[in-house]
Amino acid sequence: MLVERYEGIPFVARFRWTTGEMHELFLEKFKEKKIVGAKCSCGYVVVPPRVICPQCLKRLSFDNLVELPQRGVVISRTDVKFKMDSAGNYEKAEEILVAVKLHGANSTLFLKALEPVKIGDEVEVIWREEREGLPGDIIGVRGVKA
Amino acid sequence: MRVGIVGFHALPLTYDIEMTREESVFEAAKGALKSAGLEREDIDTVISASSDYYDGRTISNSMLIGATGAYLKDETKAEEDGLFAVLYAIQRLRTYHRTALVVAHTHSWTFNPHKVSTFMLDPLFDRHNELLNDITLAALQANAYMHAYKVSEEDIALVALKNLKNASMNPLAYRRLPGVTLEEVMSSEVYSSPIRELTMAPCCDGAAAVVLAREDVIQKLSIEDPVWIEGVGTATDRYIRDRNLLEVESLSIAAKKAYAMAGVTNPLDQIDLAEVTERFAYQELMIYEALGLCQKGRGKYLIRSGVTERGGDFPVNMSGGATGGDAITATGLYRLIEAVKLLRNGAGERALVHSQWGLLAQKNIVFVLRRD
Amino acid sequence: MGYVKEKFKETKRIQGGWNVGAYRWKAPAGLLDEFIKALGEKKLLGSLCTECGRVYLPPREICSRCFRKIDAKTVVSNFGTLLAFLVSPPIQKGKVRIAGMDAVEMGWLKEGEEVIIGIVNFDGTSSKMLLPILNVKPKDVFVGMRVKAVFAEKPTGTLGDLLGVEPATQVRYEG
Amino acid sequence: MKKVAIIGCGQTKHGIRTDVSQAEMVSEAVWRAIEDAGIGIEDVDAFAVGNMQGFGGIAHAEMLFADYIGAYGKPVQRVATGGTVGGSIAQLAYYQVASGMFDVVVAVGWEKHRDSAEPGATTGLLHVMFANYSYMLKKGMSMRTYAMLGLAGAAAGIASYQAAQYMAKSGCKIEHFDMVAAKSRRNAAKNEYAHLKWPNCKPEDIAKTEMLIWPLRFGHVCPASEGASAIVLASEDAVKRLKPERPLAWILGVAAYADEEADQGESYQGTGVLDYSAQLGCILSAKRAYERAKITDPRKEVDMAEIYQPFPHQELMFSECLGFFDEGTAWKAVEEGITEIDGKFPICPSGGVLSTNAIGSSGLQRVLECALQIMKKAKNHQVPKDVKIAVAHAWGGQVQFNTVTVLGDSPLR
Repeated sequence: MLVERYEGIPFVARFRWTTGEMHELFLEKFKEKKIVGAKCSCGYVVVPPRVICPQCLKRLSFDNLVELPQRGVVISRTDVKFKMDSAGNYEKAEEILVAVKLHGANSTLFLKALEPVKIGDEVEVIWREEREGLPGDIIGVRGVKA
Repeated sequence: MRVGIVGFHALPLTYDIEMTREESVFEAAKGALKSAGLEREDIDTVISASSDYYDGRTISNSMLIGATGAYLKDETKAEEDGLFAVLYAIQRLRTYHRTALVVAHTHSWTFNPHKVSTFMLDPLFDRHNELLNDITLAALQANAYMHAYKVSEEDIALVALKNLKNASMNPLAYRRLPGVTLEEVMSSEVYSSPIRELTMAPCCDGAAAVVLAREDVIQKLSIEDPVWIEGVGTATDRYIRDRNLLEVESLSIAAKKAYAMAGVTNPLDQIDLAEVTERFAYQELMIYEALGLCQKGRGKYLIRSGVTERGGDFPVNMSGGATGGDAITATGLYRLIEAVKLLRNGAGERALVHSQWGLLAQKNIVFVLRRD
Repeated sequence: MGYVKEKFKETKRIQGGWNVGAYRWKAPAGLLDEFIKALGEKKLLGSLCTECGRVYLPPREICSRCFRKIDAKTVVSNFGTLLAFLVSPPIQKGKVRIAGMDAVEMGWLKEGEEVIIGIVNFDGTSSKMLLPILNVKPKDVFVGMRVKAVFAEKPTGTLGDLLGVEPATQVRYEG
Repeated sequence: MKKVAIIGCGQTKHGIRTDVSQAEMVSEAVWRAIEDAGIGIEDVDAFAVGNMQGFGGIAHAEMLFADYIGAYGKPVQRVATGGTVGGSIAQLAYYQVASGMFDVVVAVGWEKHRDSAEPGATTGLLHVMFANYSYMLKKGMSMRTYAMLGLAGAAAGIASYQAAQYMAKSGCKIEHFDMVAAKSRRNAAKNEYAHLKWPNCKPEDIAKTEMLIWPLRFGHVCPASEGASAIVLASEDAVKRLKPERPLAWILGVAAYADEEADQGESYQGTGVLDYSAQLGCILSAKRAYERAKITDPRKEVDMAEIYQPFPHQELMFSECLGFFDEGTAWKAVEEGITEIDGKFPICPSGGVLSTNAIGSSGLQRVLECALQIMKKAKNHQVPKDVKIAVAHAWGGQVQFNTVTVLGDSPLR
C-alpha cells in the first residue's frame, strides 16, 4: 500500500501560561537583578521558588523566600552543536549549556554559558541590559576569575 | 493469577514508513492476534499507547478504534510508553477481563520527537532556554556522570558499539551498520558533547502489539508457550531541576519492586538477559547500576569486561536496543517482544525488560519475564 | 440576577507557541483521489466491505466492524436523507475568524447569510457526510428531508467539485 | 479482585484560574483529597493522572509537577481519551486498586486550557481535526466550505447535529434545553467549586440568550473552565488498616466501550456512525457496568446520576442511554421536575459539565460528585433523598467514548 504525504496548514498555536504569585515574584525580581528562591524548614532551597517543597512536600509561602547569591558552581556542561527551530528542524550552532547550582540552592538551573567553563568552575549570572521580568532576562552565566 | 504474553507482532522499524498510522497499527494488532491464534472476538479489552503531541492529533486514539480492533470493546489509551499500557492490561486482567490486546505506535516522521521533548519543559522558565531539549539534557547528565565516576568517552562508545553490532543482526532494527567500528562511533557527528549521532537512539516509525491472557484462559484455550510476567515495577522521579543527575533513582525503585514480586534476590544470577530502553548510550551504564547489576559508578566495568555483550554472562540488548531504532511510545513493546522472542528461542529462562518516559528517563518501568 | 462568576487574581503570563502546522501526516494513496475523480462525473464513489455489506462514503480503508481491509468500491446514489442540520445566525464581519483571518473580509462567507450545514446519509451507504445545504431557506429545512448532491458545473478535479446538497423533490399526497 | 472505596475527595474552584500555574492548580486538588481522606502521602501507593495535553500546552505535565503532588518514587500511570479522560482516570485508578497491585491510589484530572491564547478551547479541539482539514484543503476543499465547516466545527457543531437528531427522535423542543440549562445554572450556584452560576435561573432567562448555532443558544453552552479534581481510592484491606473516620463511597462497577469515530476517519475517510445521539457505546457500557455492579433494574436501584452534559440535550439523551428513562422521554421527566436537585431522580445536582467544564477534570468530577452525594458531603447541593447507588458518566473522543462508573454506599455484595 502506498501513501500520500501531506503537511499541516501554517498555524502556530499561541499560549500564555499563568505563573501564579510565587513565580510571578521570582520573575519580577529579575528587574532588580535579583534571584529569589524558597527555603523550606527541611533545609531545601528551591529555585525558582514554589508553593510546595520538592524535597519534603511542605507548603511554602512568601515567608520562605530568600535572596540567592548570583554565583554558583558548574555541575555539568556541554558544547551544543545544534539548535531546533519551531518545526523541529536542525540548524548548526556553537553554544555552551551548563547545569549550575547557585550557592546555597539545592535546585539545578540550566543556563547558557557565555564563555567556555569547566565542571567545578565558579560562575556568575549575566543579566540583560533591559529587563522585563521574563525568563529571558537572564542571558546566561560567565566564569568568575578566582 | 499469573498473566502471560501469548502473541505479539512488531513492524520492522523504519523512517518515513510507507504506511499510514492507521495501517501500521492495524497490521500490528492483526499480526499479534494471529500469532496468538485468537480472533478479535476473543479479546475482552484493548489498550492502545500513543501520545497526542507525537501524533499531532488531539485524542490520538479516536480514529484508530477500527484499526486496533477496539470497536465496541472496553477500550482505553495509556498516553505514554507501551509498557505502561501492558501494566494497565495486567491490572485489568486481574479483574473482569480474560484477554487483552495492547497496541502502541509512534511515527517520528510526523514531527521531530526531540522537539516534543521541549514541550515537556517548564513553560514558565526552562522552555525559554533555546538550547534545552532531551539531547542537551542527556549531554549534561552524561558529562556529570562521566566526571563523577571517571567514565571515558570510549566506555560510552563501547555501549553503542555493542548495541549497533546487535542491531545489525536484527531484521526489525532501523539502524543496521554491519561492521561498524569503535572509531566510527567515536568520530560520528557531535550533537551536544559527548552525545554523538551513533551514541543516541535514532527516532523512527514503528508499531507493535502484544496479546496478554490470564493463566486460566491460557490453559482453557490450550495456548502454547506463553511467556509469564512474573514481576513488574514502576516509579517516577522529580522534575529535572530537583533531581540528582548522577543516578536514575526511579529505576532503582522500579527494579526493586519488580524483583520482589518475581522473587529475584540476585538479578545477575537469576535473570539471564535484559532488553532495556537506552535513548542514549551512556544511559545504559546508569541503567546497569539502577538495576542492581553493579554498584554506582561501576557500570563501565560491565561493558569493558563484556558481561553484557552477546555471549556474555548477562547480555543486554541482544536486539540492539533503542540504539537500533526508537519508535518512542512503541519502544517498550519492541523491547518486550524482543525479550519474548529470545526466551522462546532458548536464550534463557528469565528476562528483564525496561522502558522509560520523560526527560532524562524521569519515569521507568521494569518487567521480569519467565518462560516455563 | 444573571451569571455570578468568581474573578481570580491575575498573575503574570508567559508567552509561547506550538507550531502545529509543522506536523505532517499520511493518507492511503489513491483512496480519496478515486472519490474526487468520480465527483467530476457527478457520481459518488464509496467503498464496500464485502464481509458486512457496509458502504462507507467517503471511502474507508479498514472496516471497524469486520476488522479487515475493505476490498471493493461502488457508486452510490446522489440522493439522500438529511439526518440533522444546524443553522448559523446571520454572519457578521469580525465574528468568524478562520486561521486568524476574517472569513467575511476574505470573501469566504457573505455578510448576513445564514449558513446551513447538514448531516446527509446518501442512499445505499452506511455513512454520512457533513455538507452545506444549498438553495433553500432555513425555515424550509427539516430533519428527514430528501436531498440531492450538487456538483460543480465545471469539474476542477478537487474535493470542491462536491458543493453540497439541495432539496430533492418532496413527494406528498395530493388527493 | 479487591473491593474499592473512595476515601477522599478534593477539587479546586473552577473558573478562569489566572491566579495559579498549572502545577499549583493540580496540587491544590491533590492535597485537598489526601487531607480529606485523613491520610498522609506515605500511605499513597500510586497515582492515576490525565488531561488533554494539547489544551494546556504542556506535554505530560504530570512529570513537571510530580514533585508538587508527592508522586516521586511512586508509580504514575497516565491515560488520555478526550472528553472522557476524567472518567478514564477514575477507571484506571479503580483497576489499579481492584487488581490488588496497589492499596491506595490518588486519581487526578485537570485542565488549564485558558493558558491557550486561541479562543475557547479551539487549540485542543481544532487539533482533533487539524490534520484532516489540512488534507481536505490539499485536496481542493474550497475555503468557503472550510469556513462553513469551521463555523460549525468543534464541539458546538457536533452538539448541534446531535441536538437536532435527538429532537427529531424524541419530540423535545428547544424550551426543554432551556429547562435543563437553567437547572444546571441553578444547581451550580449551590456548588462552591462550580464555574457558571446563576442563582434561581429560570428557563425564560436562558431562552433570552442569543442563538449560537440553531438549535443551541449561548445559554446552552458549557464554559471553558480551568480546574482540577482528585479522589483517593483504597482497597477494602487499606480501609481496614487506615480506618478513615468518615463516610465512604464504593465503586461497584466500571465499563468503557468504544464506538467508531463519528465525524470523520483519518484523512477524511468515511465512518459508519449515522446518529450522533444513538451512543451505542454508552448503552453497552451502562449494561456492562450494571452487570458488574450487580444492578438488575437501574430505574429502581439507582438513586441519582452525574451525566457528562456540556450541552443540555446530552443530559436527556444520555439519561436514556443509561437506562433511566425510555428512549425519547427524558424531556418529560425534566418537565415534571423529576431530575431536579430535590426530585425523585436528581441528575447533575452539582450543575454538571454544562456549568463547569475543565476537560480533564470533568469526567473525574462526575465520579467525585457522586461520591460526595453518597457520603452526604455535598453541602449546599446535597440532594435531600438518601443516595445508595449513583452513576457517573463521561463522554468524549470523536462522539464515540463513554465511561460509566457505578458507585454505592456499601461494598459490592
